[in-house]
Amino acid sequence: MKPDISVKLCSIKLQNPIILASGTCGFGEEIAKFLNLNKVGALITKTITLKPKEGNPPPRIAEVEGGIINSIGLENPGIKSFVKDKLPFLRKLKIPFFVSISGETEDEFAELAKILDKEKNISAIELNLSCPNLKQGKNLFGQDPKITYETIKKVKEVTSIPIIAKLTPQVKDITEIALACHKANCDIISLINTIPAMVIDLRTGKPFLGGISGGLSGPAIKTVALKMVYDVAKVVDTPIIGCGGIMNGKDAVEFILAGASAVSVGTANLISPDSAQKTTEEIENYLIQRKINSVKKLIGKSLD
Amino acid sequence: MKPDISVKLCSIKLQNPIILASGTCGFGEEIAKFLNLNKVGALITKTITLKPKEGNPPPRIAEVEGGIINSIGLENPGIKSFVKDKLPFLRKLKIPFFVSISGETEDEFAELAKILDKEKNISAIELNLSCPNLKQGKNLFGQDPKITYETIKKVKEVTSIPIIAKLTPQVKDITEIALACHKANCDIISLINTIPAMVIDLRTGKPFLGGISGGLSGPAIKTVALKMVYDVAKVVDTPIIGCGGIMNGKDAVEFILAGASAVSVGTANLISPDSAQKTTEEIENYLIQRKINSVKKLIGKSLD
Amino acid sequence: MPLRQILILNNKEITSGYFLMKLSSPRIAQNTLPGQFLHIKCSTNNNLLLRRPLSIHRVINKDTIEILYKVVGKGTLCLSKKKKGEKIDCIGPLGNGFQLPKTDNQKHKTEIILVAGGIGIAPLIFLSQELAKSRIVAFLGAKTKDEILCAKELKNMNAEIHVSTEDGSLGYKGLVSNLLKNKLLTLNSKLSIIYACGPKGMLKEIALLSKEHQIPCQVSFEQFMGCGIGICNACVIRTKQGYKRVCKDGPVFDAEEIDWEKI
Amino acid sequence: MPLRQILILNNKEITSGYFLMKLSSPRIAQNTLPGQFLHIKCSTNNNLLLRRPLSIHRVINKDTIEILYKVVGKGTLCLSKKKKGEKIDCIGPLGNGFQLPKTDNQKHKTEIILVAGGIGIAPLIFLSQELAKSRIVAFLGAKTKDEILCAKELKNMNAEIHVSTEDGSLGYKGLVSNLLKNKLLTLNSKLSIIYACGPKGMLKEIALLSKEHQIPCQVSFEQFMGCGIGICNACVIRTKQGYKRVCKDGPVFDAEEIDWEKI
Ligand SMILES: Cc1cc2nc3c(=O)[nH]c(=O)nc-3n(C[C@H](O)[C@H](O)[C@H](O)COP(=O)(O)OP(=O)(O)OC[C@H]3O[C@@H](n4cnc5c(N)ncnc54)[C@H](O)[C@@H]3O)c2cc1C
Ligand SMILES: Cc1cc2nc3c(=O)[nH]c(=O)nc-3n(C[C@H](O)[C@H](O)[C@H](O)COP(=O)(O)OP(=O)(O)OC[C@H]3O[C@@H](n4cnc5c(N)ncnc54)[C@H](O)[C@@H]3O)c2cc1C
Ligand SMILES: Cc1cc2nc3c(=O)[nH]c(=O)nc-3n(C[C@H](O)[C@H](O)[C@H](O)COP(=O)(O)O)c2cc1C
Ligand SMILES: Cc1cc2nc3c(=O)[nH]c(=O)nc-3n(C[C@H](O)[C@H](O)[C@H](O)COP(=O)(O)O)c2cc1C
Ligand code: FES
Ligand code: FES
Repeated sequence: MKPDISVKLCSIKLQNPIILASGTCGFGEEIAKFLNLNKVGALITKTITLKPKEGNPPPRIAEVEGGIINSIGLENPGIKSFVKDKLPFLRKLKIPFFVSISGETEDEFAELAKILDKEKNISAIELNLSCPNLKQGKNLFGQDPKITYETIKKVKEVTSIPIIAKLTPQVKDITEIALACHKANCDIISLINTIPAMVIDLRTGKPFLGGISGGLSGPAIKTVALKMVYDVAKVVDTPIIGCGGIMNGKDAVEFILAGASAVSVGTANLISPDSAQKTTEEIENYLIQRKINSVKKLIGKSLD
Repeated sequence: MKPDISVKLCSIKLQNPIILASGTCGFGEEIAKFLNLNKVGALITKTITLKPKEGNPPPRIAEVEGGIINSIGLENPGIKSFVKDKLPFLRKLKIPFFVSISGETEDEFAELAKILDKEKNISAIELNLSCPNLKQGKNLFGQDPKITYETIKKVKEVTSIPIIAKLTPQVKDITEIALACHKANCDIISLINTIPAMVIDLRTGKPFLGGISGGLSGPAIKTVALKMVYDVAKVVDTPIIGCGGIMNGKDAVEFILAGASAVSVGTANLISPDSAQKTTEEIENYLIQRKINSVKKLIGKSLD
Repeated sequence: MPLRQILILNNKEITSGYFLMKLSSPRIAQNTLPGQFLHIKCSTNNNLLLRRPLSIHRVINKDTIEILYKVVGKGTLCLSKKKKGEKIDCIGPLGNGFQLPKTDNQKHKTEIILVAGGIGIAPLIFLSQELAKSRIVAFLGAKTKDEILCAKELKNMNAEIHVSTEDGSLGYKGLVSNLLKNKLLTLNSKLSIIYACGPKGMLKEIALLSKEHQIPCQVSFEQFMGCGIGICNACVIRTKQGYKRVCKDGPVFDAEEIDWEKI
Repeated sequence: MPLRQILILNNKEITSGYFLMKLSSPRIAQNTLPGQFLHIKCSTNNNLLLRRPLSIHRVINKDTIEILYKVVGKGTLCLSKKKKGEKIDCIGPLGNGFQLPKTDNQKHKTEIILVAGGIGIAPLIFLSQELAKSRIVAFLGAKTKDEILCAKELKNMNAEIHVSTEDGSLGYKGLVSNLLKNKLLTLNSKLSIIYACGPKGMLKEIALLSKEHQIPCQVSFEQFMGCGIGICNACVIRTKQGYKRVCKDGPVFDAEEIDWEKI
């Protein structure tokens, strides 16, 4: 008997817990040639900003021990072009998709959400809080509980679409931020984004990436992400999307045991665009082997 | 012609830039059976507390992708036994050694420093600021610029031994903390300590480590540490000891280029107690290959 | 397009540091264009997560293709150790490929100028195969004579060959772009087209020459890649319309499209 | 004590999942005690950073030793793939080893009771070699009969052998501690000593029995290790005097020393 691998994120039903992470599946079109998108749990778009962004100078990616560092710099076509050119494809999918947005101020987040609120079929909006708050110098939105709270509040005022707060690991205490999300009635918490990192090119003696530093993702960050998911699951009951270095079914199960209701995979998509499918099968096999009839039974079980 | 690989950390001269990191060389005695200690740059003792500490329940170590996670829990015999049983061996070494200390309050740090101030031959005291400040709930000393500043100030009042602040990576902005160290006239900054992380044992579904979570070290954290060293070197001129995932000479050179005047190796010692020696040779070879006559020329060169 | 585990039929070192690998894949052999590449997982080790892009070097028959590669780092080193009979995980063919003259008539009339810098020769052999109807003039540049590859193959296709080496160990001493510059003064065909592949510096010189002589020019770029299929935007280069993806919008671009100032 | 690259003379699977590896090292062969272990780097891959502790199983002659190991995870799997002629990076011999009766006379008088749970037999063969002068009674327990190892070697040393298997496929059906319990009622020597190695649960049972029967008992522990040489405090177990390091203060402890309640 096949186990039940469907899960729920607030009101959103996913046929399985595997979500394609923001920035690692574009807007779905290209990856669809390698992966049957209608078989994944959900898809999160690349982060969209108000104006188009051209991103950082290349090289934009470096390969390091157990991971990769990217400094794409949020290259994206802007919300207008997204709505016109990218949404139609996404709407045809039979799975939920979430739109990731990022603003330079709290109001910009709200403005973006307002635009998306008018569009049909968007299952959730993910706030990418790992970007600098221009009103606060170089601080990121997700580094301050108050700003996190207010950004979510402002967004929730202008839309009834469920809101996901995607948190940055570069914080003093992730539970502080998660509590702020909870207080702001955030529907879902997604964590973690990449960890700031850099590489020096020994041939030149200079930083290797065009953007000087970037974000570390992949297996190297898995245990760090897992700890943050576990810590957050202890303090809030908001559903969690776990993310960071998930390369296979076992990794995914670890995050689910730590308290995630679903997981998102990033780096794995770049390496093999069909990895979501394999990861899903591996979760299923894990459940079959252990004679567990539903993946929901594993959620947060390590916390008991 | 052999290149000059000696470096200076404030007034302390090291014959080479390789330091054995705190907690990964004990108090020198055991590792001395595998490594000629008089050939390393310096040694930092395991962190000492006022009272003996028995540490966390086992298992205390897990092996993960690109690193290890430890939850030793600062097991140590306490300052009294350290002075009586461990210092005599260290004093006989011909290299500088630094004593790492940790307190539960700022005053405890000062108290420990006062005791050490009376002892001869200690080249520097390293303040392990990655430990919880009992007056501030679960916050770590090194997570707050003010507390970092005050701890260093209080210690500097009671001793003239040079002070090293060892920073935790679990912060919003490492430069804030480094600036606080600088303002407090800290002599040397050491970074980074391990990154909080955990492993879930899939056989039991529970956290694997006795201490539930621990600190990630090894290659997986190298690029994160490097970024922090680079960022700190940009804002302060305090000499830096770079640390995190240094496994060979190339890694060490990357840290030096990023702004470190010396580096400390941790995990590498556990794997091969003589790795410091190999790393030193590799730095030398790097310099010879590139015809650079002094390692000092590399310090901070990536920042130019 | 499915992912495939592809059988290695052969993997031999043809000159120090350069390997020729024969792969069995009817799907690729029958569906690829000159200039396209495979994105290859060289190892399952986690210090080598990303795939490596390698051009289709030759289509041998309807089942078999070849790649030609230089060992420059971890990925190509791992690849060089693979044995006949093993399988490798390849995505592809990917990318847009070179634009060829459309009709046989056009092919006949066009003079094809190939410019290869070092391992840049790799995709140009497949291209020459497809342009067998045309007159081919090939400019091969490398550091030293051992790294001048595929001259024999080109000769067999009746190509006119010009060689340059930086150390002067074979042919013209100097950069292949300078050699081309000299020859362009004497070559005189109205229907020429330049296809170039090699380091960025060389491509830039070639692009300048092509502009000067008003010869259409297509260049194939190398860029460190993430996904290879257009989803991550890691592989961009500057064009006059902003950044474009080498993996999806390229690797071949019209020289005119590129913002050479900013490269 | 220097680190050494040690030559593998042989590495063969003796029964499904269990390997016997012969190593050439005069230094180790001539300087080791029963109960000591080697700390072995099984791979240079960064997902396998730490060494793995394996007991000296036998000293064959003054140049050669053997280790006996069970494949349970990545490290032992890597080890099992090593071939004769390769070298491995070993630190050791490490740890304190078993305390033996001091004089030949004592050895003669003492009845040695060995208790092995599964792969716990590994160090006990070397111990038996050293105690050839004593009467040896060995209790071997395992899940199933295929995992009862070294019975022949023990027989050759004139040991009395008792076997238990959890599935009853050989000897007593049940745990080896229960088998020992039954036998202890009949054994009756004033100068007995128990040496035990196996899973913690078994050691605890044995320790209780030894206390009850007032027989001195030494137990050898397994614990996941970091350094293996006493610097990191990763490998501790609870003793009545607080945590002690298995690698340096052990792996052999007096059963009395251990705080069995908290294990
Ligand atoms: C479309 C396309 C087609 C190609 N076709 C061919 C072909 O047919 N034959 C061929 O030989 N080559 C070809 N190449 C080039 C080939 O892809 C590279 O040589 C190969 O990927 C190198 O991989 P590697 O692991 O051996 O080297 P790497 O170890 O990856 O080193 C390659 C370069 O990557 C950079 N780099 C990456 N990460 C880091 C880091 N962390 N720190 C510092 N530097 C870093 C450096 O510049 C380094 O020199 C092609 C490239 C492209 C884009
Ligand atoms: C002194 C001593 C002597 C020994 N002598 C022998 C001997 O002679 N023969 C022999 O066969 N064995 C011996 N052992 C046991 C042997 O050391 C282990 O079986 C071996 O280290 C296992 O390594 P592995 O990589 O194969 O397994 P691993 O993959 O390391 O798994 C082993 C165990 O490690 C734990 N573990 C470690 N990290 C993690 C993690 N991240 N998540 C979950 N679990 C984890 C788990 O409990 C797991 O079951 C000895 C042990 C000691 C301490
Ligand atoms: C190339 C690349 C681009 C990314 N772009 C975004 C992005 O636009 N928005 C975002 O919220 N996260 C982005 N991320 C972060 C991922 O969504 C994910 O949080 C992170 O990579 C950790 O997961 P992983 O280890 O599975 O990759 C990006 C990651 C990568 C590797
Ligand atoms: C087993 C172990 C014990 C450690 N104990 C201490 C300690 O007592 N005090 C301290 O400041 N750092 C301690 N550290 C951190 C190291 O000094 C070092 O900062 C960290 O491991 C990162 O360096 P690495 O990647 O080279 O190991 C310990 C690290 C390990 C692995
Ligand atoms: S490599 Fe990902 S878009 Fe080109
Ligand atoms: S393993 Fe390091 S002290 Fe025992």
